[in-house]
Amino acid sequence: MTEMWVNMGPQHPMTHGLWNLRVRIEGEIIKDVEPEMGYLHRGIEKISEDRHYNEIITLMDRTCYVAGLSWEHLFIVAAEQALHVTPPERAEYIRVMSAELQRIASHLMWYSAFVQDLGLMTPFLYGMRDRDLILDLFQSYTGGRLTYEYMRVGGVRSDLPLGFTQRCRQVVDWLMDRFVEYDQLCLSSTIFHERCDGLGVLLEPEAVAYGVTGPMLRSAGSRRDLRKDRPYSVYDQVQFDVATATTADVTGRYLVRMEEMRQSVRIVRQCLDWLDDHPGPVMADHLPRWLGAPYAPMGNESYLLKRNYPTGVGLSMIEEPHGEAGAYVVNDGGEHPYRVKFRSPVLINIWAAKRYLPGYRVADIPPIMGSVDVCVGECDR
Amino acid sequence: MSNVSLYSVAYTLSSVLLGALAHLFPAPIHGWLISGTVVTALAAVIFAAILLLASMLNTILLIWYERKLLGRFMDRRGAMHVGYAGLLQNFADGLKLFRKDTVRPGQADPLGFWLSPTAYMVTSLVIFGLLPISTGWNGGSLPLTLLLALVIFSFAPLFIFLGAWASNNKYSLIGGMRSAAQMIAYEVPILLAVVAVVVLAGTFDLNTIVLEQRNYWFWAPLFLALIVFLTGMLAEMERIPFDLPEAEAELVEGWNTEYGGMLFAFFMLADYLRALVGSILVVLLFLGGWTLPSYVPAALTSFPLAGIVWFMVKTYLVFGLFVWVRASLPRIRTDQLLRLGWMRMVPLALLSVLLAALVVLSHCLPLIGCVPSMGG
Amino acid sequence: MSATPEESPGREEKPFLWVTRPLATAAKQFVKSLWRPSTVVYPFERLEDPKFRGEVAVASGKPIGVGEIWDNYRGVHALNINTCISCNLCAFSCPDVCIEMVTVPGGDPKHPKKCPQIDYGKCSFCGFCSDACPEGCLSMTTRYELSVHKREEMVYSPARMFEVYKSKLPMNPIRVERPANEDQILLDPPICIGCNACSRDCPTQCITMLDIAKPTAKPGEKLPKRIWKEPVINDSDCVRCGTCISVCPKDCLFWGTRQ
Amino acid sequence: MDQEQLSAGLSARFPGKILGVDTFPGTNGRVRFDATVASDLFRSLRDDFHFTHLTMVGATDWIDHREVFYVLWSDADRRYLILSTDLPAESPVIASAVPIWPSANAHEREAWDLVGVKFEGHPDLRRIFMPEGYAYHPLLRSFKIHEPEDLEVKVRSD
Repeated sequence: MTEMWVNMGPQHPMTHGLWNLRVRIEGEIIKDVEPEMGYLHRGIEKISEDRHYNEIITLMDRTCYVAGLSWEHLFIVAAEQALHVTPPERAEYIRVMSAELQRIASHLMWYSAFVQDLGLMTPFLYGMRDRDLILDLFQSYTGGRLTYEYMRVGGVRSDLPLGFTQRCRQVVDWLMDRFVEYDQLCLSSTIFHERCDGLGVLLEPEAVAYGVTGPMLRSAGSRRDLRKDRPYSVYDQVQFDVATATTADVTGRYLVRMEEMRQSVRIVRQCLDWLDDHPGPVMADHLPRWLGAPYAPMGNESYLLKRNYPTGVGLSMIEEPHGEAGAYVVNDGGEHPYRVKFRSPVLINIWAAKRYLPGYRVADIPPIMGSVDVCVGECDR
Repeated sequence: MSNVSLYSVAYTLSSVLLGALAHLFPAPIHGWLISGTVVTALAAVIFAAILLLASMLNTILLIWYERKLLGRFMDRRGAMHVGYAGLLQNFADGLKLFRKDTVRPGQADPLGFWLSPTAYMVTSLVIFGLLPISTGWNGGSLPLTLLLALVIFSFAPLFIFLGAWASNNKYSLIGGMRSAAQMIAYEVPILLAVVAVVVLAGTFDLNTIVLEQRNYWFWAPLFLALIVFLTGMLAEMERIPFDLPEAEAELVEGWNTEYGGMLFAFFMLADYLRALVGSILVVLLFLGGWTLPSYVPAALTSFPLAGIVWFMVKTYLVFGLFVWVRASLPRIRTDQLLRLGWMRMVPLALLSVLLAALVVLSHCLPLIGCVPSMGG
Repeated sequence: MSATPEESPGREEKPFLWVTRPLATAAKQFVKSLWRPSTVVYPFERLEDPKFRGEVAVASGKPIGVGEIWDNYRGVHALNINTCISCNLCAFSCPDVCIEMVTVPGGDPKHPKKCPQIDYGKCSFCGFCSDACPEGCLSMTTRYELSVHKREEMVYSPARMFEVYKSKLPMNPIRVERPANEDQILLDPPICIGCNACSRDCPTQCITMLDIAKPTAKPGEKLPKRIWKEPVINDSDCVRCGTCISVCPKDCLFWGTRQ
Repeated sequence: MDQEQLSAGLSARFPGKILGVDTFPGTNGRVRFDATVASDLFRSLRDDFHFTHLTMVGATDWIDHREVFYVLWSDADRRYLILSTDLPAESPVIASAVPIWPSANAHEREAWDLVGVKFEGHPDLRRIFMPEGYAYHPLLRSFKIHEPEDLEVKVRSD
């Protein structure tokens, strides 16, 4: 049979966003793929050059719309390094707790979409239903359900409300029970194994060479987790294990993500215990003028000269739900960052599709690409 | 009530209508109108109209039933706003589809493109004329009803492939080829499972098959055949976990990607018609049709139209089984599907034929014991 | 084709199509949701209504927060026109430039009263404006239904936001505290000409012009041409809006910390 | 391997081409190097210093020159390393890192697309986010947003 190119995207149920996977197939066998990105490019790096540091946080929520707090965290860590600001410890614990809750929410979103790609819609509803509880938690202290705008350079916007830790504990307890249910729907089903075992294999050396990170890399047996290897915030204060698998296939990624959710619950519980015992401020002192709560006009340029703010470069790499995200912030002493550059884990993970997709069947594309956990918002930025 | 049949109802209606009409006309036309030929012809038309109406209403009700049931499996509600508990939602959807433009892609072949939805729909509808719903409530008793129904049932891949090819779309083409491969592969185990039933019943007439189940329903001796038949029917109906031809994750909407508006509605309706036919066949072949076991109190079986009521209850329960499967299983891949069909289902079906033959020869059942009237 | 690991964790040797566990799980959920599924039927039942959240919580055993999680919700703004001091801080802090200060009745002709007008077509509901509001007159409420027929209707005038305020919806109580050692407005005395612009436009009236001694001109030196007054800023009343800095014709006011 | 060792090792291998090693919190330092030795330096860093991961490639427009930075990760040290080099603004060209780290592919396409840095030896240096034939490199400081005519897609004549 002759070969043909099939465009899977930009409007296609498999893509979960706006991107195009061009596939060369022979019969049902994939011969070559060519990802095309850029349909959702909003120029966030360019817009950031025109904004105050704290105003960029509103962009971060929109960069990755399923893991907003993780991306806020990413930018905040880099910006604080560039601006030489140290947040109070309580704020760091709140950030870590938020990032881990966000990781669970993001993985639940992934679980929903991934299993729906396999043709099973029930887990989609279960996952979204349970993710809603985490969004409720977020809403109770950030005020938003999707765009949180919660973290600030030097701390967080507000302290946790009364009774939050109690409710959060209830929610994570409830979620732990649900994780069992998810596994019953997927791992206990032979069809799931028939569909996922041995698909999209990307072994560790190749994964490293192609820059693949996150659950995809850990499913190949690597123990690389920036939370352990290069602890940022207060990750060195909490105990957790790195989830790994050895199969390097779709099932392995499923197992890694499921285990990560359980480990996240563990971290959240430790953070809650700490937060219960250590009340305190959540915002740092000694902030530059434009990082305080109200953003008043600076008046004239001479102000900056009079204050002589230090310049700096900040680099933060954090373990985002999709992989290793990075931010590189150049502060030239002005109100706005001179340059902001983000590393999107999803872009690189998709890019490696050239390596892990050929040889499988057309019907295998949804599970394989689903296991990558594509979020086009952060990929195109 | 047993002497009331669908045809007698249609005939009565026809003669009453024509009798009333005839009074308006002078003698020659009057006499011609009340003549036997005309009344019979109109009765046939009314008969067909009733069948069409009943099958369509049932199909739409089936869609509603699936939506509600699936909703509960997924911890949600399903359709609930249009009409009582959303009963009219599907009519609203149908109205919306009816108002939509049907667009044919420029490069698509017109004849195949327009023909295939219609043919798919019509072939699915024709089967209803053959299926007995209750005593007397059928289109006529042919000696080979079951075989004819199955033959018409297996026309579908032809028209699906025709439509897929004609729409000149890569997704449609892949979907159409998958559909053809899948349906042809699962014809074999289905027919073998039916052979087991026929061996036990000794006839191809659906009426007789149901009557043969008066002592025991065939699912007990033919449990293997039932499993094979259910699996095969899932594949024939293209429902999850065997809905590869329209696997929406990779093939958008499979072979009906290019169809919109009423043509899509035809495909959709025909799919559910086939689902209804499949459920009815399961009830007829394995679950005793409209009969109930003898230990059931007579009050439950003697009210008017009891046969039809029990028949529909059974049909909907069987369809609920399909919905349950849909709510809990993911879709499998083409090669796995074919492997399952050829390497698991065919041997199982052959085994069940053997079992049926053994039951007939020994006149005995594993649990129920020996029954003298067994084996047709 | 890549290597295919044969062994996969979690996989036990089971006959092909062994699917009883997922079927059982789905059936369990079916029984559970027969009485009341988790859905909150939106236009008729509302998330913020404690009654329905309670129903869902009881029926499905879910730990759903009732009511209080809506306290911090960032929805449509409520504006108390009476306490607004026209400080412009909300407009300055808006990242999307969707706030425009428009004149409302109530001010004097020389010093018109201006209140924010928000274009919800651009607003991202980040809450920076209500965080910045020093008087607490601009707050975000729990109203989230914004759909209208025309784009012009997306623009909420101060009067319309005042109606939202009067409807007594729950309002976001978060007030971001100012940093302890916040920058103050400082004066560069030699440049000041005593023009009174800062004092006139200060929304909180915290700037008073105090007379300063007119120095005696040394022989041969010409005194600068100016009014011999200097602004003195009452820090405890100052809301740090920067209006004085923007209106100062000589750029003699600036942000800084008093040593 | 700490920063001193790395610095000494690199200086010994590339005399005069390592312009300096700054400290950078949380990393093994920031190595400024001469762009002429880029390819050899990358190879040496991967093979001799075990920087197996290329995490990020980016470029900054400093108006008078353009800076290209690389972030590397070493699994052995569990540390990052930042490489940085300055390219002249009129001809920003540097050797591609794709032959050494395949993961550089998308990063370098992005840097070319947004900042206009050319990577020699890149197998497929096309635009990645902006449409093909777009006339600008949007992350240059000379590119101003809020100008509608700039937001339209302009196709070059060539």
